[in-house]
Amino acid sequence: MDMFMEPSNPSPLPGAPPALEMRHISKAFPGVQALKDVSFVAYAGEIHALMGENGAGKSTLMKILAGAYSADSGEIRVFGQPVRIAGPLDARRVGINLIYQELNLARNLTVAENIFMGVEPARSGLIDRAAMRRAAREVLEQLGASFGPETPLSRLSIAEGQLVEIARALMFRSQVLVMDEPTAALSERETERLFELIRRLRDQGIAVVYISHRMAEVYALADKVTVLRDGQYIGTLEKKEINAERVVQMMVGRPVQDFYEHRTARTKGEVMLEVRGITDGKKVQPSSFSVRAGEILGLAGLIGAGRTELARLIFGADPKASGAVRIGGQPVRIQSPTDAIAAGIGYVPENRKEQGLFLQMASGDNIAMNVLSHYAAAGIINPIGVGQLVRQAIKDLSIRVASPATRAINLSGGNQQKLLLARWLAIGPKVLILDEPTRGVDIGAKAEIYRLIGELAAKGVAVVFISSELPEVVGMSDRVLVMREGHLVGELDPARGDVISQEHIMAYATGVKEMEVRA
Amino acid sequence: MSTEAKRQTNKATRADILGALGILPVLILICIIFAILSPNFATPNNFINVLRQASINVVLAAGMTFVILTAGIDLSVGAILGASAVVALQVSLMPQWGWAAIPAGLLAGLAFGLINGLLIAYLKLSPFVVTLGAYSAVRGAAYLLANNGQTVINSNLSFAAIGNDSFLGVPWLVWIALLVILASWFILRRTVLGVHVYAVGGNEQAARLTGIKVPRVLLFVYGFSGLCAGLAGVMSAARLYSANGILGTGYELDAIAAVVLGGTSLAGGVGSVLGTTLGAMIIAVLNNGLTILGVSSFWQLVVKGVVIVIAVAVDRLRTARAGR
Amino acid sequence: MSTEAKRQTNKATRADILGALGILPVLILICIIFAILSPNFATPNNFINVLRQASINVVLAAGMTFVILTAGIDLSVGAILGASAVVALQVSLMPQWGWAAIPAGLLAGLAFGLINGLLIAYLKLSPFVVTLGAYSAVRGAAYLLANNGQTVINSNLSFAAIGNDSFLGVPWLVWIALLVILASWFILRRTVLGVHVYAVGGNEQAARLTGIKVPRVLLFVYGFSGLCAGLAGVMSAARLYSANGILGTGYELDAIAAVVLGGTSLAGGVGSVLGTTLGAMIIAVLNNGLTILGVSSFWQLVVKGVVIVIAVAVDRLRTARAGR
Amino acid sequence: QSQQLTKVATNLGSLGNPFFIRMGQGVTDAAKKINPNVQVIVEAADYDVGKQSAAIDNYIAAGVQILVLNPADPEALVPAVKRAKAAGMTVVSADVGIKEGADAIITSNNVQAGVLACQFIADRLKGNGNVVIINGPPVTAVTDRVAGCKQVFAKYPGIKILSDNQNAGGSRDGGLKVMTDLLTANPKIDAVFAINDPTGIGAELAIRQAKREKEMFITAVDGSPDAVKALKDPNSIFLASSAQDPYTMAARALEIGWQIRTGKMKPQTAPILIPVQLITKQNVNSYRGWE
Ligand SMILES: Nc1ncnc2c1ncn2[C@@H]1O[C@H](COP(=O)(O)OP(=O)(O)OP(=O)(O)O)[C@@H](O)[C@H]1O
Ligand SMILES: Nc1ncnc2c1ncn2[C@@H]1O[C@H](COP(=O)(O)OP(=O)(O)OP(=O)(O)O)[C@@H](O)[C@H]1O
Ligand SMILES: [Mg+2]
Ligand SMILES: [Mg+2]
Repeated sequence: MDMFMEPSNPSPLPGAPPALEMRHISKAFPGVQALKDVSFVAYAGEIHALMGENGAGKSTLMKILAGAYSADSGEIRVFGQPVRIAGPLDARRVGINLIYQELNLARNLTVAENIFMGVEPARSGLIDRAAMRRAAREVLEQLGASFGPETPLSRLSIAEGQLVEIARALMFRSQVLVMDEPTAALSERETERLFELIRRLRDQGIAVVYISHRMAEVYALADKVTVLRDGQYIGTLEKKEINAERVVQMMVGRPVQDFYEHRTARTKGEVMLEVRGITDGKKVQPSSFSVRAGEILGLAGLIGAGRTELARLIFGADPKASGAVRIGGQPVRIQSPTDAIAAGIGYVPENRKEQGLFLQMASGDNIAMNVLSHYAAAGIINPIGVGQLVRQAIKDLSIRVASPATRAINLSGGNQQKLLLARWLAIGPKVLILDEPTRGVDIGAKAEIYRLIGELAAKGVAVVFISSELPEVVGMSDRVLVMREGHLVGELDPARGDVISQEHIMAYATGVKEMEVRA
Repeated sequence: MSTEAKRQTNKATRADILGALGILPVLILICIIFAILSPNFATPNNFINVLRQASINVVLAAGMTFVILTAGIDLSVGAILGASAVVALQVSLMPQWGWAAIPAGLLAGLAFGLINGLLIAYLKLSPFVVTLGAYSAVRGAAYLLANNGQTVINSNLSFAAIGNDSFLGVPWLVWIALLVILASWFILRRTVLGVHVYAVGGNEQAARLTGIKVPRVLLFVYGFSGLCAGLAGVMSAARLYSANGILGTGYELDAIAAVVLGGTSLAGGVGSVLGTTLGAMIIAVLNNGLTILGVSSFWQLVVKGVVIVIAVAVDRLRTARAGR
Repeated sequence: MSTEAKRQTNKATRADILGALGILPVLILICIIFAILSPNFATPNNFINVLRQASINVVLAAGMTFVILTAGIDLSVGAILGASAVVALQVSLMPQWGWAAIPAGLLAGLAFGLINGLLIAYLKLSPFVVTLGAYSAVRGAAYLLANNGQTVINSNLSFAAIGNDSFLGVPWLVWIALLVILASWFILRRTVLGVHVYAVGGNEQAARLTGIKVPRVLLFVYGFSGLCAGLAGVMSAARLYSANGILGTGYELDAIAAVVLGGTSLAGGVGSVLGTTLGAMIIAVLNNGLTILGVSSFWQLVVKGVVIVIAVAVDRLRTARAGR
Repeated sequence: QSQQLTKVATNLGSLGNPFFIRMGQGVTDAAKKINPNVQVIVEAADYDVGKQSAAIDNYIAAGVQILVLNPADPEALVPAVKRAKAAGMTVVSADVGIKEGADAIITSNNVQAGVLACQFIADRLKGNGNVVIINGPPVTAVTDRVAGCKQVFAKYPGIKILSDNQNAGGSRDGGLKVMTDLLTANPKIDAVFAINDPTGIGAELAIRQAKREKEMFITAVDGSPDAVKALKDPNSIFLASSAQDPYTMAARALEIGWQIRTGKMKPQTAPILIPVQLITKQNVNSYRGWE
């Protein structure tokens, strides 16, 4: 079983061929030239960040490396040897492993079965479950996972699923390990742990290619940064050359200022959303808090802390065991999302593809979905009214889309997220709950989303902003609530003299500090 | 209507038609082959004839399109057709109630469809299971309603004109099918409900989270499918002056085949009633042309099966090529 | 085997059985009701009789379980059963080739299944479409193979023992079904291929990206389903000493119903062959018990449809409750 | 053997056909005459040999005493019938014969039915013309009729069979559909033979639709009430039907079964043939019909 991980080669000799060399790679999809003559070189024992806006071609380049796509032209070499990668197994055979951006897990199988999918240990076709379990347990322990190899994947959260993906890649001896936004669903603690691991792998002489939209991570990890833009290679920076402005400028082709700051002076109105003792009797313990009109309330916490569940309870997506919600001082009965929407609450879910978008439908339909009945008489849609709404929304949010008839699936991640925002803006919400609204969204689009959130608050919307990315929580929020294990455990309110900082949030989130929320 | 809005409408319509066109070349090819092989095929009379033969399947398949767009399936339409036809005939034979025959047939279809819908929407049972159950149970009901398996006959059927007369040279059956297509197209493309049908099929979870009342949409599509089956039952009854419990056996597969040939995805969310119509036309042309050519029933089965697969394969290859 | 491995095995087996148990209470309830209503139901002889009648459906449904686990469907098994039975009988009548009858029947089934599989795996056509085409085309082939719609008869059938004799008091048909269940269970739970079947059904893309040769897995499941249908055809032929083109019509729905009743999800990835076996038993018990009670055919249809829906609903409610 | 008749079964071709419905009623009524509390199982196998064979096993389990069987195939059902006999059941084959094993066979002669209906055509056409045969499910009851019909036409070189290979499923809607297409395919048709009355009446609807009722006429087999009505209608082009009497035939089958079971009659292998009578517009008023 030569594929299993073993401590491997020492740091490379100077002048040794690079671990990975991709030369003159081009790839076209229907209507899109995803990659144009891109070259990329990574050496053993380095962490090489690959950056670029949404749709720049990062994932495509790496999928070609992993054998998921085939390049239209170009060449791949591993330690100087040209290799032919026609399928996923070819890539593994030459020591290339990729952790995909979208989770590739089968929810009907166990953790161990997922880790070994496609390369199950077997004797003459019979599966060796004991060996499988043993090896899986080892890797999971190394990752500090809280679940065992026999856990059904359906019991895991997205974050835990991400760990399974990582375990899958670590299981096999890698020369080149590619991670495509592995931390998108992880929060600080898991991220830290993962970073330690990545550094260890680097020190073992593995070439790590790391894709992320988070500048802080790139600072913390990367030995080199390569930037792609519009499917083209823009340049590579050495460690000492890496600085935010430079990278961002290479990515977007123009300078971008500090974009988190949208905490403009806003007048906060009366309490708009008031939540009292809400609980599902399972994960979310009775929670109470309130948000004022025009206020951005950050909701932070480690992964699995229960923020999403809390948001879904408020929105009526899951049944509550008890608790009450008031909007603008009036009690409202919310038993379904329909009720919540009628009460003026909007909710942008954390997983836009699975819970938010209608990928096969027109962008226009995606935007107008919630307000169609406003533009209809006796159920018959007035296409002019809808058309105007949609075009206005596309303009207001600067959504980059060829036409309102373009299917949502053909938009980039950031623009897809904007479709969702546009959908909720159309109802004129009193309260908007945003669950990880910038996950997997590039810097440029992020800045626009921040701007939009700021504008919304300025118009008097009460915003609940859930995010696992601490810099943006700190940068955006007027007040921060921290959740841990289903409880609201801390509040940071500048009006009461608290300082909103990553350190304070982490102290609550990890249980170093504890305080019941001031109601 | 502003010119821009008009342009947009036109574009949407064109997209619709283009999407449905997928199968049109296949249909045309089949027609050409038959026209070459038999002088009797490409005559105006036979054209009307094919349309008439397609009409009942078109009506069933229109309802089926709604169901499949929500990623469901309705295996019970053949049975509902039979039961509704029997109900319509039974009522037509009641001395004072003859006028109520058509409404009764339609209502019976609607009722069966709504029962399916209730079980699927509110008990959250799988559409396949529920309508498989209905496939059996409603078939049994059809026999029982027909006085325990008899054939119910009414030679003076008040609504026989529907099945046998024409208007402007086109049979009423064809007008009805046309009306159903137009109504379906209108509902799907021009109403809120229609957009919700696509939304539920495209992403049920997202539909729920945007406040769409998913159960109501499901109830509607199965009710509509039942109503269409009821209408098809009335049409059959009108055509045959009679009905019995076995009527409509296996029609569900023809309806599903029409929908699938028409490019509607069984995974839901993608498709159109125009495509379905073309799909139904292919099936009708095959049945008609092969019989005219005198191909034996056994070979007809073989040819039909092979053509269905080829047609879908051609469509797939074409889409893949165009996609490049 | 290490103790850990053994424990593990036990655990997996137990989980299997528990999952399948979903429908067991319903089966037991139905049996109790029949036993109360008729003294002829709960006799050893009738028990054997029910097992024998379930056997052919069990074999079809075992193959169908593989297909449905990959989120596919095979509508052609009834037609393949008919065609294979005809082939087996035709070969049995050839003077020198009588011994080859069973292999020929099995091979015919396998071949039809592989054709389905090739179209689905490599042309990436929808399983529903392909097997709907085969449903028609193979049925036509069955009639044609049977000398144009005749019944092929061999009163001295060399393998008739399979259909009519017993071993240790249990009919060979039942032993064969048992063997198929065990083999299926073994493949699904103990081999790499089996895990790949579940993986493909659970997340086809993930399976592809982790290097599972998805097309091969699909080819295998449709080939296996065809082989099972071929075996079922041989079993039918042995029981009847004869075969014709009509044989097996509609059996695919019974097989699918057995799989679905057994808790296998049509969405793929979840289910077991033990569940399928119980599902097939429910169908067989219903057919047998209702006939013994003398319920009219029409009411049988109604009761069967209603019981299918109720059984699945009960299972669902039970799971929902347990899930809390 | 018990002298009380408690359980009777009949298994028929298809319950979509009035003919078999009448057979079921015949068996039921005859059995009730013997014992009003008798339990009668009436089922259909939809022409499926496998289903019929399985049903017979269920009858054995249920303790059925007399089975009136309408075999889906005269040979293929032999093993199942032998099993039933071995379990002590009395089996009477009705309408369609069975090769061996039955205690008695009572059939209407399907070949003769075809002969009569088609002789009528040949006579009326004076041996010259184009005819179509609308075929049905490939079961012996149907293939015999077609065979009988072809025997007749074979004697007339002037008669041309335009089509004989279209399966209309033995139903009204099938007859309508197939005939519509046959009309398109064949500009000149003089007569139609349909394998049963529902098919024939469906064909008549198609012909009227095409307004070609002056051109041709129809004969069929069954003598169902439907056909009687058509025969009595002066405008109908449905001119003759080889009448069978399913009710009487089935009732007789049950009675014979009971007599054999009680020893009043010996099992016999020679089929009891119920003659087929051609009813036409002329003699329809004296036809008793199925009532
Ligand atoms: N399978 C596909 N079919 C068609 N177009 C595709 C496909 N995959 C990617 N593309 C297109 O190729 C381009 C590059 O996409 P890619 O996913 O590589 O971007 P990325 O840099 O990874 O973006 P992100 O940061 O959002 O993950 C985009 O325009 C995208 O729409
Ligand atoms: N044990 C579980 N069973 C089923 N679904 C789960 C379970 N745990 C989490 N999920 C679902 O997985 C999704 C994401 O999980 P995640 O760990 O991000 O949960 P979370 O509580 O929302 O975390 P956070 O509080 O950081 O948002 C959520 O939709 C959640 O409902
Ligand atoms: Mg990407
Ligand atoms: Mg979350």
